[in-house]
Amino acid sequence: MILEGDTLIPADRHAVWTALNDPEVLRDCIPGCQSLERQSDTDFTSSVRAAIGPVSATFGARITLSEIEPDRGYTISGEGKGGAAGFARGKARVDLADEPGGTRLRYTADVNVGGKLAQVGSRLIQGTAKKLSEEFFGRLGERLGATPGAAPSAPAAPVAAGTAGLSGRRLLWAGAIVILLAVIAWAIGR
Amino acid sequence: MKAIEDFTLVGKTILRREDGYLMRGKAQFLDDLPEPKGLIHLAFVLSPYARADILSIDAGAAKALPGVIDVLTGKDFVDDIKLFAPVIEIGGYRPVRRPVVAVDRVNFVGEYVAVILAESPYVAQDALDLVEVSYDPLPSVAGIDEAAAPGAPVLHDHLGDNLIFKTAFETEGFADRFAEGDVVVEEEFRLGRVTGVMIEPRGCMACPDPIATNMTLWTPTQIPHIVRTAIADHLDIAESALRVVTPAVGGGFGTKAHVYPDELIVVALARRLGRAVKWVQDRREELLTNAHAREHVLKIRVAAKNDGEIRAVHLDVRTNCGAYPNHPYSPTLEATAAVRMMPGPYRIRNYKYDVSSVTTNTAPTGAYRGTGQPSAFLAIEGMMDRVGRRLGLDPADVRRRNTIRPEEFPYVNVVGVRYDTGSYLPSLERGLEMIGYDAFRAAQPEDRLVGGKYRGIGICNYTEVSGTGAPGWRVRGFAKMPGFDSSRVVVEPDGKVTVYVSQADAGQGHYTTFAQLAADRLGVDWADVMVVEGDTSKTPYGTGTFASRGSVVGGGTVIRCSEKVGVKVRRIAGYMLNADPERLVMKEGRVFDPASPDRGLTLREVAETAYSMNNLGLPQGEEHGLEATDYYDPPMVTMANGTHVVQVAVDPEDGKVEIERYVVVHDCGRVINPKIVEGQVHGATVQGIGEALMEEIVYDAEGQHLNANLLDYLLPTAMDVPDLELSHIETPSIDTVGGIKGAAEGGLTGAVPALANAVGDALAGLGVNITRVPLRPSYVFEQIRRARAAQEGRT
Amino acid sequence: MKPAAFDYHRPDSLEEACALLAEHGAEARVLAGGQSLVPLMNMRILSPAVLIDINRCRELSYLRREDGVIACGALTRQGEAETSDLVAAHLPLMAAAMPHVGVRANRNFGTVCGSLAHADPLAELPSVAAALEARFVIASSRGRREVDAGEFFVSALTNCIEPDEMLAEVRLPVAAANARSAFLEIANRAHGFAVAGVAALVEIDGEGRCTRARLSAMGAGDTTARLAPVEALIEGRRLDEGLIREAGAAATAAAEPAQDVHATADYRAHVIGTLVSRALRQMAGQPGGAA
Amino acid sequence: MSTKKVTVRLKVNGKDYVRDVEPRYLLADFLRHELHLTGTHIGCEHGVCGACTVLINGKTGRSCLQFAAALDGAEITTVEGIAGDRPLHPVQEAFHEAHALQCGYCTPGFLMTTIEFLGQNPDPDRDEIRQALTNNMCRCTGYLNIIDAVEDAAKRLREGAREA
Repeated sequence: MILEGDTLIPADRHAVWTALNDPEVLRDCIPGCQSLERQSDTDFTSSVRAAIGPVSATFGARITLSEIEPDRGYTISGEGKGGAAGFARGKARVDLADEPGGTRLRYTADVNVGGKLAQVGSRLIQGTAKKLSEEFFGRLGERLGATPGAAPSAPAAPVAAGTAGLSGRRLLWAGAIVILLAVIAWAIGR
Repeated sequence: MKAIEDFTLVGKTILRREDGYLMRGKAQFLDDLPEPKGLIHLAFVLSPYARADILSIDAGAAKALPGVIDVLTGKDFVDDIKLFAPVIEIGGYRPVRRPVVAVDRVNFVGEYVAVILAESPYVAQDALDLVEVSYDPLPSVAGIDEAAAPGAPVLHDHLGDNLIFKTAFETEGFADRFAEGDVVVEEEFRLGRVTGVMIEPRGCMACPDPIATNMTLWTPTQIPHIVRTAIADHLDIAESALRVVTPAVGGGFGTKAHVYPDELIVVALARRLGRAVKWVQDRREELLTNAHAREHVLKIRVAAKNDGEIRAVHLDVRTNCGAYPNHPYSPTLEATAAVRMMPGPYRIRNYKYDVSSVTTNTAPTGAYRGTGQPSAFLAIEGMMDRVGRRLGLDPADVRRRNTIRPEEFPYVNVVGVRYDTGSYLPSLERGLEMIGYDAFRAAQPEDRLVGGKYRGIGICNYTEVSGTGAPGWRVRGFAKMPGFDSSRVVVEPDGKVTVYVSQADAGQGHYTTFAQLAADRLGVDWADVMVVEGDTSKTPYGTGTFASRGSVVGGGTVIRCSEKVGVKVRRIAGYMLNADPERLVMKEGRVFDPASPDRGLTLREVAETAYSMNNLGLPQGEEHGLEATDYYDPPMVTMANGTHVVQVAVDPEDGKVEIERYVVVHDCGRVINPKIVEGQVHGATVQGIGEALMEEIVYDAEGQHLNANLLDYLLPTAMDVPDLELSHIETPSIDTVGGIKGAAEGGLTGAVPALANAVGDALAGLGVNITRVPLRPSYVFEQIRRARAAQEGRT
Repeated sequence: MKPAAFDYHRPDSLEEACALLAEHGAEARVLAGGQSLVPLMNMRILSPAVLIDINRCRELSYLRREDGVIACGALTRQGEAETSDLVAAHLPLMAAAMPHVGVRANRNFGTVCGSLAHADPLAELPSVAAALEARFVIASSRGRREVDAGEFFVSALTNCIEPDEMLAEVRLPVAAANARSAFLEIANRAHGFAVAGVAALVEIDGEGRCTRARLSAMGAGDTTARLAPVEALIEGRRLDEGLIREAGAAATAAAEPAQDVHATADYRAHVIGTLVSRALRQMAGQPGGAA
Repeated sequence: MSTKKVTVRLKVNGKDYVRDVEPRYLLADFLRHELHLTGTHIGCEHGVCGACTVLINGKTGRSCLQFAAALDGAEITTVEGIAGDRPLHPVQEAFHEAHALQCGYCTPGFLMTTIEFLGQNPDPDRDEIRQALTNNMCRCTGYLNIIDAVEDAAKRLREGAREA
């Protein structure tokens, strides 16, 4: 499934970029994140406690950054395996652009949920990404809004925006990173 | 074939003897069988990936679980199960063989990756969660177009691409004949992927049996003899040492007419471990791994004269094989059925077809009720409407113009199939009359909008292939498909009758209808005839129950065999009565000369003589016993026919299709038991309604199966079914024994095109072109919206 | 397809149930009717370590009228609500929705509160509760709290109940004398597994004006929520055909549905508009108020 | 999580049974494998198809969605209890005469649904019957003969009630 969307973050581009590469910021913003550690310049491991629908569990995931263009964007890939429940993996391109009031974050994610989850869990998967991404961008916005040097007086709430989707119509708007984490969480948390 | 004129019980509704034990809960389906001591329960680890390399399998934790006996992987079966493949000998087919449990590589979601052996089903499921398989996912391909595209991931390296089957046919001078058309109409049709969804999923149980045979396999299959041969071939077991038994079978629909890897696995394990081994499929596995069907793309070009005459047809059929060829049919089954059936009831003399099948990272496809025929008729019946619309002719008239008339029978069609008899035109006319076609058309406004809904009528005039004999299978390359079926009819010492048939009932009522046939021929009470089938150790060899062959071939052999025994009965009775055997008749359990009906014998008295239970002795040269065996190889095929005419209303506000009237005219030749035929028509038609309106297995582009459950794969409920207006025409075959034609699939074959055409007719005023099934509201609505937008754009 | 093992507890009272929840928290699930929970357990989408079976907590099985609301306990079966005179008389919207909830065998055991707690945005009862402005009484050993639907339904299959809490009661305001209601849904077959639906309630004054409108749509988004723009549009106005169409368009515009194997997002949005228009038309034609 | 067994007492078809089973043991499995009442069939194990439908304290329920342990003390009627070894029940007779079953796998569930339904609605019309039959799925019959059978069974039961 291809997910696309964008959001306005009330902070300047460099601040957003720094945040997106700061394990501590990410850990604070990812709902339920218990640890997020940088293994190398481009590799992270993460442990997240997530409640997705009726499912709640702690899961581990591997996240890799590539095609890095400082202050402009990167490609983030994640993979989580849930044994008998299936798997989730995905890849998202995140791009940053200046805009009055802050920085526009655009993402295109290709998320692949497989195995039992895809076969019997379609109802459960729906909406999860949106919920978690709202939380993620809400927190990111709050945090950056409070950071010195960030664009002042912009609303801290996440900004809905996405227009394109599978059907070409407001399918989902969600943050690529969190979508990846959400589906990975889903795969593990049974 | 000499027609039988003196049927007495044939044609009468006899209520089924099976019902009592089924309704009391006494029937034994696979999972109802008493469990042998030491039974091992299996569960399969299924691949979550459409295509991946298996890097490692760690079963340590699973094996440590109390109650787990072992965990085996593909490599553990390499030595005792040969690579699994059907035997197909037809030009253009390229063989692919597969391990029964994946070795190193998986090719579809649901493929078996490891096998859990446990003391209970619950523990087996617990162990599934503990097996850690490490995969390296590979690029995959799910759709026909994608698999055929250059650069697509190739499933089977030795093929070089994904094309597993391709063949073509063309009549002489086709291009010239095609050019004679005044108009050329083209269309591309698509059918969604569906499957049988028997309410009883599959399963199997192998029991080592050192005394009788070496091994008994209980499996709810439609083809016990073919299963036995396949297992013997792949496991190096003597066929004499393997007994395949079908317990009560909870629906088959063709889905259970395959040989599946698990059937080989349970036998191999039971042999290796010396313990009984059982596996019961759950609904998710049923939807993931049983043979799927359809997912066809049909491109059709028709050249027609201005008066509606179809001058020539070019049909290109592409099908999705799935990851591996199914056993025993391979992907050629639906593909060749579609192209061979397309001419249907029509006088099509100039024909060209191309047919192909590609491998994809999806479950193997195979047989399902209607096999190829709903596709063929969706195409040709869809073209009848389109030719009509193009030429300004009534679609019914286009059909009339091209339908084979009663005086043209017997008729050999363009691909060499003989239509011995049929009611193609009368059936069409009756269907149209029953629904009030002319009045409907006269009242139908040009925009077809009545009371806020678009209303239309759809027609499908179809032929139904049935009772395929050995030549019919051979011509399509099925080298190991016997084609014949067989029976043994025994008059027991007490004069009661046992009939052993090579078939396997899955709810069709054989225990009643075959008794009815034997009783009819032997002149006994049908209740005195017992029927035994679905057991390779009890019945002679045969093909099984699928492709509308039960009544034609099974029924035919029971008639023939009963008559053979009857000859011996009369011979012995003639000797006992000192009468000419030729003059004797068998009636009401007695054998007598009609000239002196009082002077006769009971069948029991004759049987006692045959079994040496009196002092009368036998005539010179006569053997003891009173039985016969018969192997009946029917004609290449026998064509039944029928017509569905459906009136629908389409709501433009929500895209829902409502069936307002549903007329079925059905001709399956000689009817054995009308109520049972009616049941077949109902059941098949409703499966057709499902296929046309709601059922579809959905894979995403990566080959993930998105609806392996019954909330997301929708079956019709009682509320989706209109009352059918059903009429029978009885045009007996002159080629088959008893004049019987098959009855099981026409309902489905008729329903899918009729419904698509009805929706197409209803929306024709809008310019909507309906070219695919299923017609879910979401899809129909979208077509209406686009057409309305286009109309507004024009005005 | 068999459930994983769990520790089983069968409290006799709400207090005991809450004590068990306090002890086991997120490891535990509450079993009432089991019609949503057990399928997930059989498929092992969900494998709770502890199951707290409240079927013996008889005190939780009730439907009673209390100051303008019908109070429905955690153990009240859907089938009981379906045949309840209280529901028929005072909650016509819920009565209209009940036959659409699963099938008879599901309703015989499935509870009203269980379906609400399952929080499926494609299910009937959450939308009914949202349209009725129900209050959700959530109990734990720490005490009781009451929330509205907006707070209760968090997202798809997610409610606001904390791990040590359970939904003890739902309080459904009785319909006013001049209230009219309609429940409509659409599925890919005649019955079962809706693609979209609408629960609607309006009050109409002597002038034929809609004085209060409460609508909630199934399948309109990833959570159960009211169609606020539609309500705002029609309140204070007469329900004529022009307004009814406008309301349908507003519902379509407000919906943010998802695509799945059953329907496109576009279709869902449009059919929600269609259903809103049909519901309003149906209510405009109902007896009870001045038309 | 434990696999510790608990004691379950159930009255099934009028007979008392006591068994020790794991709490996770489904009623369907309990009936089929502990009591060997295999007339109750398993079709989907997620509550949709209705093959496993039994009467639990007089009401139809999915035995695949019930834990036997949780039903301790309940009264269950399975298909084996409808007529026992006596002649067929009027509902069964009606099914037989209408040819309302083919493979018969789903039939026990349909019989349970029909018995409950006609108990609540002794004189239903065809639309009401269709609605009631959504409780179960059949893949063989196309439902039409089942609808006929329920209509006929209603008549038989009404006539039986008049005679009694």
